Amino acid sequence: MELYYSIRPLLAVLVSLCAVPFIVLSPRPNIRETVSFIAAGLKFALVISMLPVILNGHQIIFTLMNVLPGAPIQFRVDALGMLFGIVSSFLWIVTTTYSIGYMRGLDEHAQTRYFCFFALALSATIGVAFAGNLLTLYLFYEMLSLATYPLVTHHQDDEARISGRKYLTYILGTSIGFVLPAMLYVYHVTGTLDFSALGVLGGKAHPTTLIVVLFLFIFGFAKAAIMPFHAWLPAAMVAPTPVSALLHAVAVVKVGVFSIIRVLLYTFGTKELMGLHVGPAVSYVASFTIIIGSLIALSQDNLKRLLAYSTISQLSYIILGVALLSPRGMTGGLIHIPMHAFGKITLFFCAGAIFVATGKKNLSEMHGIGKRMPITMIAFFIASLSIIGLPPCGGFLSKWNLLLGSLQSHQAIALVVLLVSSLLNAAYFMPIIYKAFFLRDQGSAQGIREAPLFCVVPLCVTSLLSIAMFFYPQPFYKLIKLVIHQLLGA
Amino acid sequence: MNMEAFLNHLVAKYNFWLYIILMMIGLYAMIAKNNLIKKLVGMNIFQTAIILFYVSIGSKRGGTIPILEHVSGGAQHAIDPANYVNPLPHVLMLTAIVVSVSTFGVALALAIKIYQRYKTLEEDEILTRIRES
Amino acid sequence: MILSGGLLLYATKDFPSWGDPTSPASTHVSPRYLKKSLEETRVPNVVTSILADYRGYDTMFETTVIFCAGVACFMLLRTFEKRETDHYYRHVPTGITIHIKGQREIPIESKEFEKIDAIWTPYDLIINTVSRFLVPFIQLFALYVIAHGHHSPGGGFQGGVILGASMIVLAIAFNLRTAVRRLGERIDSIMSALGVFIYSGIGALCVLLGANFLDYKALAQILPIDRVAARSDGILGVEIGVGIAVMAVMICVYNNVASEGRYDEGL
Amino acid sequence: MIAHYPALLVTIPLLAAFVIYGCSWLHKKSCLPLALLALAISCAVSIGLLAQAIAKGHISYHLGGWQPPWGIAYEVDPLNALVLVAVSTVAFINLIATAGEIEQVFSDRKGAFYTLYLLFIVGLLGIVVTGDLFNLYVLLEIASITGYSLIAMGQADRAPLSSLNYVFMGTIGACFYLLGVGYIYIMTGSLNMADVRALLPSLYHSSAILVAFIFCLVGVMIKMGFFPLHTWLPNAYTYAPSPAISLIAPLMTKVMAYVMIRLILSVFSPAFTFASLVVGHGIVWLACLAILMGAILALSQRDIKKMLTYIIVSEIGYIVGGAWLGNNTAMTGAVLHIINDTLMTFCVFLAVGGISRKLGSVELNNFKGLFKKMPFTMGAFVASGLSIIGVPPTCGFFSKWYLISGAMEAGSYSFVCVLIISSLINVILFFRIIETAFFAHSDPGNRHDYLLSEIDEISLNTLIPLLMAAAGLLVLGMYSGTVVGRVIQPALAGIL
Repeated sequence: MELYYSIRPLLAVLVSLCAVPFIVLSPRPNIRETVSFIAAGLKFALVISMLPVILNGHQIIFTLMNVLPGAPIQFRVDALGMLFGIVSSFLWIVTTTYSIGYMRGLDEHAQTRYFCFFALALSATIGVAFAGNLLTLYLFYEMLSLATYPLVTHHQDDEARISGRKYLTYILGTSIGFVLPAMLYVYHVTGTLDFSALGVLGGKAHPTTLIVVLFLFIFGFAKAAIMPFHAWLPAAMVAPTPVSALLHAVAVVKVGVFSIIRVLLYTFGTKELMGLHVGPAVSYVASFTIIIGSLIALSQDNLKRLLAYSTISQLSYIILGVALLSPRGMTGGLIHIPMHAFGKITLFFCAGAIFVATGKKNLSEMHGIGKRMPITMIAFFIASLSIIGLPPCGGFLSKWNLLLGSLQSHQAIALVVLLVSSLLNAAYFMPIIYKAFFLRDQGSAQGIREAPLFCVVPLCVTSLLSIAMFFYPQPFYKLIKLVIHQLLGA
Repeated sequence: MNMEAFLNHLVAKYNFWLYIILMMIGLYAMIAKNNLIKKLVGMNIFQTAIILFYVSIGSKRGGTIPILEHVSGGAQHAIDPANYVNPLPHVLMLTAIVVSVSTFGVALALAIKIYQRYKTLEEDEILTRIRES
Repeated sequence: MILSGGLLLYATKDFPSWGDPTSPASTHVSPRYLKKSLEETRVPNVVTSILADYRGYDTMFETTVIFCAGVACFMLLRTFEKRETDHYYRHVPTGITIHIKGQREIPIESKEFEKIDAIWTPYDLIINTVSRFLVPFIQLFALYVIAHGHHSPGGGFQGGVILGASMIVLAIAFNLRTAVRRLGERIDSIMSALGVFIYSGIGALCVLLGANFLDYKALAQILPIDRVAARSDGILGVEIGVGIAVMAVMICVYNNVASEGRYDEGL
Repeated sequence: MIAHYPALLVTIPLLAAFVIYGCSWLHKKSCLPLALLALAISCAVSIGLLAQAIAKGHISYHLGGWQPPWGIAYEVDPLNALVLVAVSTVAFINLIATAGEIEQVFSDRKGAFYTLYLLFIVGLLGIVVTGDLFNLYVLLEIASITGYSLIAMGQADRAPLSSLNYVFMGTIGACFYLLGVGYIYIMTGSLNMADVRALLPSLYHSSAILVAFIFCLVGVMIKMGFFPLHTWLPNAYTYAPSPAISLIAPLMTKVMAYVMIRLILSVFSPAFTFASLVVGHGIVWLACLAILMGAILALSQRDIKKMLTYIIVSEIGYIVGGAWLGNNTAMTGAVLHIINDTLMTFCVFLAVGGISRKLGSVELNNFKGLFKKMPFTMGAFVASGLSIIGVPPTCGFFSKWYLISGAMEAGSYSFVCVLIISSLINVILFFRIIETAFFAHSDPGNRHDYLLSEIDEISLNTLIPLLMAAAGLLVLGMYSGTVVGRVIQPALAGIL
């Protein structure tokens, strides 16, 4: 496993940063969209160009600046980072097209600012994906939370102000309040913040303090929306749909989960975790979030808030999978990242398309919408299958591995939780499908047609992809095998 | 016995007691007094007390002023430092006096500016006028 | 406040007793000044030699402090807008003051009438003549004090203050307008800047001539004297600079403070 | 000429000040260029001095050609060379930024303003470089007198009174310091710092040295605005004119903090200050109190400038706390924080000055819609806000990092949690402003929202220095590794 020194990870991060000035200066909206489109394409190409090197087991390192002794600003691309990088950069292309349609459709104001902060958020996400040590990860994590604030509060009305305030207090408050001291403690004890496969904290501190630091990290990365610190996610639904689609289905929340995984596996290290037998405790927290998230989702009337709560519960699947510390469980957890990303983003796209076409937000008004917007609703149906975890869609694979993993690590409770939550998922998705297709709409205007082309095309692409991933998950599997091989040696 | 030791200790350093008392008066005036000009005077007493302290450091019993008689022909006989007063504190105090004068000047200018604006120098009246405006 | 007082008393416990020659203060550094100053600077008054040479840097900043005070008073108080008030005239021989309301000037240009600023400017023949007679002598004495800083107690500061005082005597005896007519505000400010400039200029000159800042022995290269004499002349030059600066600043501060920056009626 | 850098550094602005005052009477227009030239030269000299200090480690320059204990000597080591560079660059940039405003507001007394400006810088540069205790007092007085008069030129109704209070507190502080120096002189007989340090070890037992140390410290802390003695700072800094404030706020308190550290390190050796003094822990507790109270009081302010002054009080708490923790990392954190804090405060005050010039008063609620009207100024304001909070790419984060890890090393966990709490309060403070500025009344009419007619930014020659300062925050953050590694560590290695 040699180390390659190349500047590509830095370029991948910077490409969207350089796009920002062009977006601002572009005189006409079309040029602005094409610039961000090119930036998305370029970024995806850069990420893919690094894939072959990673696939045959090597890592790419690039040190930008040694800022603190033992903690330089360093990029290290390994299998886990690559997995997350591919997912988010691909979805950025899809979301850019979608947001062109959405913004044009609703004639939103301050679109230039929207696209700039969108590009900024993406460069931060890729930065977190390729972060080489905890300091760089924290740096881009903060950058992401600040870049997404103007996006969340895009409508600049009072409702946006309140949710923006809640968003900031949760995200910035926990990141400064919990992660900073925990990170400093790690630095104080070990003298370095690097991620290493065997874990840095090899028995250097008293077990109880280690557990405290662990939970500081878990609750510190509030972007993963674990139960006590999840309230910002539903509140952030006030943002325009492409924002909530990309950020809250893919980028922001995944960053939270990704950083927790990074810390759990690469700072604490699997042997350390087993030693502390803290695995069960983390899985209890995760399963608690899963159950409560799904239950609340049941009672939601607003479509986007329903999807938000379902995201909260789905995310904890990933953490549960990793916390099981068994090879199968980890594969299930890690594969769930792409699966859930594609599934959830399609659902959000559908919600956006419905809003653009009919202006409806609440489920109670969506009777018989399937007849008027067939394509959107079919995509919605496929994506919900994938989230529930039924065979034709990708979601099944992750559920399958998760179940096997919980058996492997003899966690009966995890097994029960997974089954119950799948039932709950079905319980809150199926009524929507039923209302859309089989009920007659109560006399609202007949002439509603499909959403604009720019919205529907990405819709179909992502839903078809989630089906394709069921049949051809090899690239992701290979990456995950590499990760597991490194960590558990199994 | 230590009473007597304390006494001659007290007597030997009486000049230090003096300057401390002066300083306390100055400090009290600066903090407690209401009228701005009285505060300024207190400040000046405070500074002169320190000048007294410095000058008393350099004094020697029986020493004359540190001006060496200009012996013609320049045959310098050894100048015994004992019978001359230590000049260094005096130099320092020249500077300290100049500093206290200039601070006093600037403070007076400020006081006039305040008077021009509020027509009074009593601090509590000024504060009430500020609150009204 | 009592706390700091108590602290001070506590500290005096182990001071050397007053005036004993063996106290560290007078055994460590100052004997060298006493011994060496004569043959190094040929200035009998050791205080002046330390003031201008050994610790000349301190004194330069001291003069800058005075200069700052002058500039500060000028900046804080000086107001240039003219207040349109009525006019006052005094008939010189009889001493009667005439108060003319409104803006009209007095048409006749005669020697007897003298323009004054305020109704209450005092007028007393005896004081005027005595002060007019006395001022030159004060100034002469002041110059003596500056020049003889080497031999007798005195020097730049004291001489400068006396010079300043002589001008202020004029302002008090007559009124500010006559004092300002003798030494205008513009010249006075420039002189204050000039005085301090002379001081630091000499220091900078030593740097140009290669020695450290304010090291007067470098002046020997341009003046036809040996190094030690150069030091004493350096000190003299510096004293003159200080004198000018202090005089100018005293006058400027007085003018500004007395007339609250309007430079019109005197005390 | 290189050998004379220490002297040139101070004398060039000094000479320029006198020339400017002279020519302000003869030829008014030439004042500004002269001032700019003088500051540019002193800036270049200080950078040259820093390079020399890093190369040679320690430079000593004898004024007047006399050996130190008798004459006055300048001691330049990498530490104070760094502070020098910070002071002179901030002064230079500040003059460029606020030249327009000075010309307009003080048109008739412009020459005097520039002279006081330059003399203030001379005082500060001298304080940082001098190796003589009494010379430090004289320079301190120059800096404070010019400070008093610069502050007093602000709003007519409140500035003189607050400046007078500043005079009283400042004089008490300076006289306490003078008293401390007197006590040292009476016991050791010499005024030169290095000489005193050599003589002191034999006298540690005596109570006079203890009292001297306490008085020097109390005096410096009054001038620094450390918490219990900070009452003069908020009023003085709020009502001062904005060109003066963006000069005084970042520099005065930070240079005094450096003087405190210098007293601890090079006059009273660390062994004396930390070992024999139990007061160290007390001061760390006081620092925690300072940080907390500064942050809480800042919360309760409506006027942005007053809020920023309270933030300065809490920043000073950081530095004092860091310095008094006693170990190497905390001291590096304290010194790094002095540099970072100077830049941060400068950028914030410059931005607020620009805004207050454009909007008149700086109340919180008339910040509405400022992001649309003044995007670049608000951008710089946000950048400096983030740096004060301590967000990674900016320099504030790294100095806080050193401070907290130093606190952990010293085991004083109260300081750690106080630092965390105060950064959280800073978050609330700054986002309260950003939120009001962001949520303008959104007028849906415009398509392309950056219509040029809508932006009325501050004038260009104020904007560019502001953006340079904001960029400087990021660059200093990135390069803080090299700054610490090359400059602070070697200087501190020998001592702590």
